Amino acid sequence: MSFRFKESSVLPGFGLSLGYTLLYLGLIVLLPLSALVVKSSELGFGGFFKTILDPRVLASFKLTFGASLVAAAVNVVFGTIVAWFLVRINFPGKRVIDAIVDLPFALPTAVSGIALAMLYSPNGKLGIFLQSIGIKVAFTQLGITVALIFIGLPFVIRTVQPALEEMDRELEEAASSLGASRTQTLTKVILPLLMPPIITGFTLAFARAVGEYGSVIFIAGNMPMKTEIASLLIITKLEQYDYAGATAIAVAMLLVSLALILLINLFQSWSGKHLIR
Amino acid sequence: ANAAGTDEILNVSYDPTRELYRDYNVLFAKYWEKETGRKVNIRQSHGGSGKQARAVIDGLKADVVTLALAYDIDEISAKSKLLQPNWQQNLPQNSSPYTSTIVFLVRKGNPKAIKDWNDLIKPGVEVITPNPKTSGGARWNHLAAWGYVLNRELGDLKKINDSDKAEEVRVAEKKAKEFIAELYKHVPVLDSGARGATTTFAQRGIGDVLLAWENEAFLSVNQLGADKFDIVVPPISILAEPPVAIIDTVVDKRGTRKITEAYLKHLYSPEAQKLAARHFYRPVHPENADPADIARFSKSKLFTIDEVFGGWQKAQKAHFSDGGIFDQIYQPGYN
Amino acid sequence: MFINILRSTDKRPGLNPPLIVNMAITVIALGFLFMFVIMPLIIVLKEAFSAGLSLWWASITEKDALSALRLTLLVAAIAVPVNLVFGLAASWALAKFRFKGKSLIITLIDLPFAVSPVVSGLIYVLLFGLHGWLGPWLGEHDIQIIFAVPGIVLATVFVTFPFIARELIPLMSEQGTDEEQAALSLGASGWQTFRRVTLPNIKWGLMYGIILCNARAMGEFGAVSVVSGHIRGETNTLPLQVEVLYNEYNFVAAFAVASLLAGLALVTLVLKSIVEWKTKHG
Amino acid sequence: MSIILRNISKTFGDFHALKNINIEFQSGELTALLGPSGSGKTTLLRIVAGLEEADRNANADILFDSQTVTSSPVNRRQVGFVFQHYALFRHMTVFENIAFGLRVKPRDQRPSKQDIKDKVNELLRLVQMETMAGRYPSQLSGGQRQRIALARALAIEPKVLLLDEPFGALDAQVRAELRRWLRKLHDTLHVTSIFVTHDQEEALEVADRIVVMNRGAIEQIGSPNEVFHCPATEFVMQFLGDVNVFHGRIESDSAIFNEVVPLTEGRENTARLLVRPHDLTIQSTPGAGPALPAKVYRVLTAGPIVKVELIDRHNRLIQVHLSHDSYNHTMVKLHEEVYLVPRESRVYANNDAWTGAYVI
Amino acid sequence: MSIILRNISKTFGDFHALKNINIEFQSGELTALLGPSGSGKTTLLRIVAGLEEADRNANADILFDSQTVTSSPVNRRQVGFVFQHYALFRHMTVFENIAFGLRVKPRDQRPSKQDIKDKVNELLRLVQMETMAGRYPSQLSGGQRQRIALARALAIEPKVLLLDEPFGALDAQVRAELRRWLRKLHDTLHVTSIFVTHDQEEALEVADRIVVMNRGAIEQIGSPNEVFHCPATEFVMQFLGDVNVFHGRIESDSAIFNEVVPLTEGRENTARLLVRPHDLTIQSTPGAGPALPAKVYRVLTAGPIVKVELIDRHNRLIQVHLSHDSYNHTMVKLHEEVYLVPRESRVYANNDAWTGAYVI
Ligand SMILES: Nc1ncnc2c1ncn2[C@@H]1O[C@H](COP(=O)(O)OP(=O)(O)OP(=O)(O)O)[C@@H](O)[C@H]1O
Ligand SMILES: Nc1ncnc2c1ncn2[C@@H]1O[C@H](COP(=O)(O)OP(=O)(O)OP(=O)(O)O)[C@@H](O)[C@H]1O
Ligand SMILES: [Mg+2]
Ligand SMILES: [Mg+2]
Repeated sequence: MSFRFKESSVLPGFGLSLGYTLLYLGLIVLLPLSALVVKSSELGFGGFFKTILDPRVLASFKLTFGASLVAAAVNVVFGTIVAWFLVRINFPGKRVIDAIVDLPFALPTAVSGIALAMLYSPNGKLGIFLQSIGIKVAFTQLGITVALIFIGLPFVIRTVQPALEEMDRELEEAASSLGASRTQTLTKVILPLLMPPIITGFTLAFARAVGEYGSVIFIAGNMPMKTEIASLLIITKLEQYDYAGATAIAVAMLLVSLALILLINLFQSWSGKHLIR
Repeated sequence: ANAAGTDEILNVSYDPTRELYRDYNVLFAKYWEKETGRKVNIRQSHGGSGKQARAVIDGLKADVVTLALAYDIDEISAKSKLLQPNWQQNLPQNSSPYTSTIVFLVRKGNPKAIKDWNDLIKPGVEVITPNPKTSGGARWNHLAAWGYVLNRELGDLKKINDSDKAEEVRVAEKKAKEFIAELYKHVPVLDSGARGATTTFAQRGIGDVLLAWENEAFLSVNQLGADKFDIVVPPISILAEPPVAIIDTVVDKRGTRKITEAYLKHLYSPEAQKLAARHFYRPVHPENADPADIARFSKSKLFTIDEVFGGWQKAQKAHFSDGGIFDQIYQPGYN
Repeated sequence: MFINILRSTDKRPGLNPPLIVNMAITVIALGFLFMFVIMPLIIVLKEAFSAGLSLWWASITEKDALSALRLTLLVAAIAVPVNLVFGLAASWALAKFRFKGKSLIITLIDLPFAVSPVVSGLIYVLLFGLHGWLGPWLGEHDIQIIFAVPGIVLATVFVTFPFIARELIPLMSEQGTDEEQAALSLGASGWQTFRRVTLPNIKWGLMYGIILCNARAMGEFGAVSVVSGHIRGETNTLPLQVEVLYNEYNFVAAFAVASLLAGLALVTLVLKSIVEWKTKHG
Repeated sequence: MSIILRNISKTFGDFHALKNINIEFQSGELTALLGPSGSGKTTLLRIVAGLEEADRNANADILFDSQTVTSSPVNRRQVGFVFQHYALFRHMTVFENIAFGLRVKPRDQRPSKQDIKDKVNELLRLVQMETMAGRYPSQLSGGQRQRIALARALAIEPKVLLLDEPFGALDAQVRAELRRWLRKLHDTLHVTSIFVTHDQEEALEVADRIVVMNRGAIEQIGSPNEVFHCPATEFVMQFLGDVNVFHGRIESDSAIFNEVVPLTEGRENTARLLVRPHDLTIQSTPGAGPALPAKVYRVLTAGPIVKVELIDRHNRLIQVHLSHDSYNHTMVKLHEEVYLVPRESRVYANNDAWTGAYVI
Repeated sequence: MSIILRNISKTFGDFHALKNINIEFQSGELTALLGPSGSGKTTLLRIVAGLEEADRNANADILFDSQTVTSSPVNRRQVGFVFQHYALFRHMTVFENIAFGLRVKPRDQRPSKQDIKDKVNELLRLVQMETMAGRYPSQLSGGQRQRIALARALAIEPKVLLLDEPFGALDAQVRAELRRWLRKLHDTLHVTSIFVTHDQEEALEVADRIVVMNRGAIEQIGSPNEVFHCPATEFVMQFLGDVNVFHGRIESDSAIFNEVVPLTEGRENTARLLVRPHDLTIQSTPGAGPALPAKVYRVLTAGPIVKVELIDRHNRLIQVHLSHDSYNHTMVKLHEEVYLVPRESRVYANNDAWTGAYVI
């Protein structure tokens, strides 16, 4: 078969929409980001790697990506449950709860950070309780994860929710009539069909968490090697007027994120190929 | 300057000066109108000192900057040539019309009996100070502690610049580094900014002592409850000099040199000095301030950056730049 | 109505989990939201009103707060439509067609999220700043981009860039192209097909996308902070105003302004109700 | 397994989709649900399967082997269901779709991997789709999807088989084959099957019993012969096969059909004469009994029977079906004037069958 | 509008769904596409509509009224398309679905609101769904959805009407009515219509011409009479209507059918005797010509014709269709031994029609 860039389709507007997408993407995202890369290249190859391979930077990468993955995973599990609750269960006042879900985006990150720190610090409402069962949240890596869960929370819910709303219930009926238990219907039919939005939600929550700064620093404790996130190191460099160093860390983060997200997206498009009718 | 008889200038300042400059701007506007018959509209910008300096470097068109550290203004000069390197000589008192110092904020009644710097590293004492790499205030804290040790070890800070006493100074500095390292071991949380540290200390109830600017300590006690905290002034501390400067290229381009010069100069006037004292800054001419305000500042020995560190540039490089003292004590394996 | 509490919204038998499972789901969902959303909200509101209603009112009607509100609304009013147009175009191209390199484009769309907000601001400084690529030229022509409204808008557009597109892409690809083909065969133009067939089918996703984009546009702090210049009454958005107040030890006012932003969540409620009502009544 | 429905009703909003249905399906019987589009066949089938809940009603009940199942969920009822719109799992291949029911069986009843494979392949062979095991539903034609839906339901060897238009998208060949197979499956496994069809020929040929539905109610239940030869109502007569309908009126004691009666007149004192196309003979002379003069309008000779369309004096279209044999005998010519003699016919007056005299 | 397809092929991956199709549809003609499931009917129709792109090929071309339309998009081709799976707009009511095509017309051609309303209501009446204008597709039964899909395509009064199994889910009554209406529409508006059906009876009855497809290729194009009475290939013969197939072998110059030949043997030297069920007569004595002894196994008298199933000596099932009349004449009894005499039959040997002698 010969190489074809695009499979044929009768729908119009491919050129226009893709062209616009690429143009806008180029102007708003790629051009500015290239400035970042160019700036970091001031360091030279050696300087770049010296900066990003510094033990503290590496520790902060480990923490940032690790906590982001955990937070995104937690959001996948609970976000899906919340979406299910919002779509499938009758509950008085559900609309208000539905509206509150967007709060983590509406609040300025610093306010969220302060509010979370208030809540989870040893003398905070939940902190006291958690402390009593031996869990220390504020100023630990757990605290960072909590903040990252908070800021990524709407993603999974808001991607799964419309998909669940539009889901064809006849498929569930079919599974059930074939003898599948509810659990089997859930795991073998519903979840696979919800996978694309779930993966999207995960990707977005993860990406957002990687970059997050404002809400984390209030609850992180910011101890070097322990609870210092990568974004904080960028700020640190900036405070020293070290733009090149700051952009070097930013570029390294970006490349890792890019690779991870690309991997996820490739997996998704590979596994979802046949879903497009 | 525009035709309608209104001058317009932008004052880029740091965070806790809002109240001070709000009042001062009114004061100056009256003064200016009386002098020249022209109205003035002073636009204010507040933010972290370093961040504000960066904004000016990157093109924020400030007529004057009134920042927390001379280092930040030095950087503006160095990085973007918007003003002369010797800007600090343009105005009296190192271009600092008011000063402050670093004090201890402790819980009411001072339960851990913290009186001096040495008490900070007593077992069981937790100290709250922000990260000096992201917070200007924290750098003052750090340098104050350093100066305290040198003073204790050397007895006389003058020895630092005496080349004969180099060995003695080296030993003292080693002690200082040990002290600083020990001090940071007592820090459970490194907030990114002064305000965050205050919150951690006051609201979260973490730590026994907060290192803070004097004016901010007063502010927090005022805002967060005089019944909860006490201010302890250590016998020796650092003299913090928040400097002010004109951004030459901007004012020349906009034709606001005259008014900005007047704006900064008037900070040294008796009425402005009085105002500074009211807002918890130590005026450089205390004689002009309200004695009741002056009485709030307890006397203690204050050393300057120049005396101990040979200026901000050197201090910054030795302590806070990558691989500096602060980084060293947090290197894995350092103890 | 109350008989239905905790029952499944769809009444078909057999498929729905028993009441006890619904109960568990409800408890988990509410517990999760309680810990991560409701409690922080309560904290914000408690602090905001801790000094009484009148002080709250005074805080949000203060001159600088009002101008910050105005700027915030302006920025959102530009950033959201701009990203909306992009989101629709991108999701059409990426969800309804199959071509090579699609995953890469989607990844690039995701990218702005992974960029630390400070860096998101920084890149515009690197472009338009005094020492940036375009800085000298802009300076000569006296065009101010950063430390002025255009810079704030740009930074906001950047950080809210992926929302609408990413909300729509999975939903649109899920729905296939059958109905679009039907519309085309009935003589509808591409635009008519899109507006009358595709859009109504994705309305919920679109709405969530807009809401999220709007919330973030109004709530964005880090990136905007870098390019704003923090000039009082001019280039401070609401989140910056919150920071300013907070750093001035004006805790109550800070939270009062924050509560205003939190109140934006109510917009969701209103918008959703409107869409629902419209669906029902024509 | 025998199935009994008692007093089953179903309303959607204020639309009555089913009205008090009472019916019994014998164990091992193959029943056809026949009725016009929208008459409630799918709804009824879904209620039997437990996919839809009947209106709550003290007397309503569904019994499987005399056990009430009203509250037992679908996946416990052991019914195989073929959906009218297939409801294939989009994310699974053809193979996985068919294997699904086997793979979700409780571990102790689950066949081995190899057994599942063999079973699925056997079913694929049955529906003539051996080569397509790896395809996804989106890559199949309409009829192929339907066959997979059928195979999927059969895989679990259910006690009760409910099929909603299982052959609707298939051509006569495959259809006949599957029909035969269904019949055989039936006769060997003795499952109870109910299948919906809109094709009365199929119902007449395959089913043991036929349930004719109309507007949510049952019109007649009976063997194919019963419903075809002794339709209980006018509706059943009209629905099962082509019918010529002549509208007439009752006058004194006779039903009169020799003039045109406007259809709008309401049912009072009106009568309908119903004659099946194959029950009319074409003669060149009127003969002794009642005969209808008509003119040949169109003749269709393609197909196993010859279809003759005629027009009577009142411009009414009349259909006559002849075997090729008789057609060759009678030598009908286009536009010729002929006489139609009904061999068998039914007259309905008002709402009942009419047993009195009638005049054509 | 006349439609010409030249050298049209279509592959999905490495599956050849259409193989070099050449065909011409006359203006105003009603053509039926007939073929087994998966033979490429939908694909062909979609290519005509412009919903699918044929494989790129220098010689491939599609002409509408001699104008090539290969590159003109669907919405310019003025075709009405009824989708096999309906593709109704989920978020629109029945009314809005039907009105859609009118509402998206360019402003200067768009009918007034009232006209649209009248038109939609007229179509709703046609498909007998007047009362359901406000419903959403999800609230309709299968057949109702299909009718809406039909009405929607008709609303725009297209020049070309492409119908993919437009009556598949409808009962004989509605079907016959819509069929008649389609015929009439045709004869008055002279649109060019192509409709896919799996029901050969429908094709034979309605179409002007029939295109028989198999495995992506065209087997025969011709009038209903041609394809039924003179099938070009064995496939066409088998596909159009029921057929009894006897497998035999060629020996010297005769085709021999009096023993059972295993089907697996390959096509060499084998022969098939094809007899339509209505072309067999049942006699109690063998008579002069070739006759097949068989035993009556099952008799189905329900329906317009009597279907008799018999078993021959080799245990092969044979179908015979009789009119009720002839059935009553011959008096077939269950399990009786009778003789079957083919009135007409065809023999195929290897891959061609066989004109030589044969022995039953
Ligand atoms: N996307 C696809 N990928 C692979 N094969 C396909 C695809 N679409 C269709 N086919 C195959 O092409 C062949 C022709 O399909 P088409 O839908 O035209 O059949 P059809 O004649 O309409 O059958 P039916 O009567 O069952 O609807 C089928 O064998 C089908 O499996
Ligand atoms: N969700 C619903 N809301 C309102 N009416 C409905 C709903 N579902 C079905 N109906 C109506 O109930 C009636 C019976 O529907 P059902 O699907 O049982 O018909 P059917 O006999 O299967 O018809 P077909 O042969 O066309 O599939 C129809 O008139 C349909 O419009
Ligand atoms: Mg149905
Ligand atoms: Mg098809």
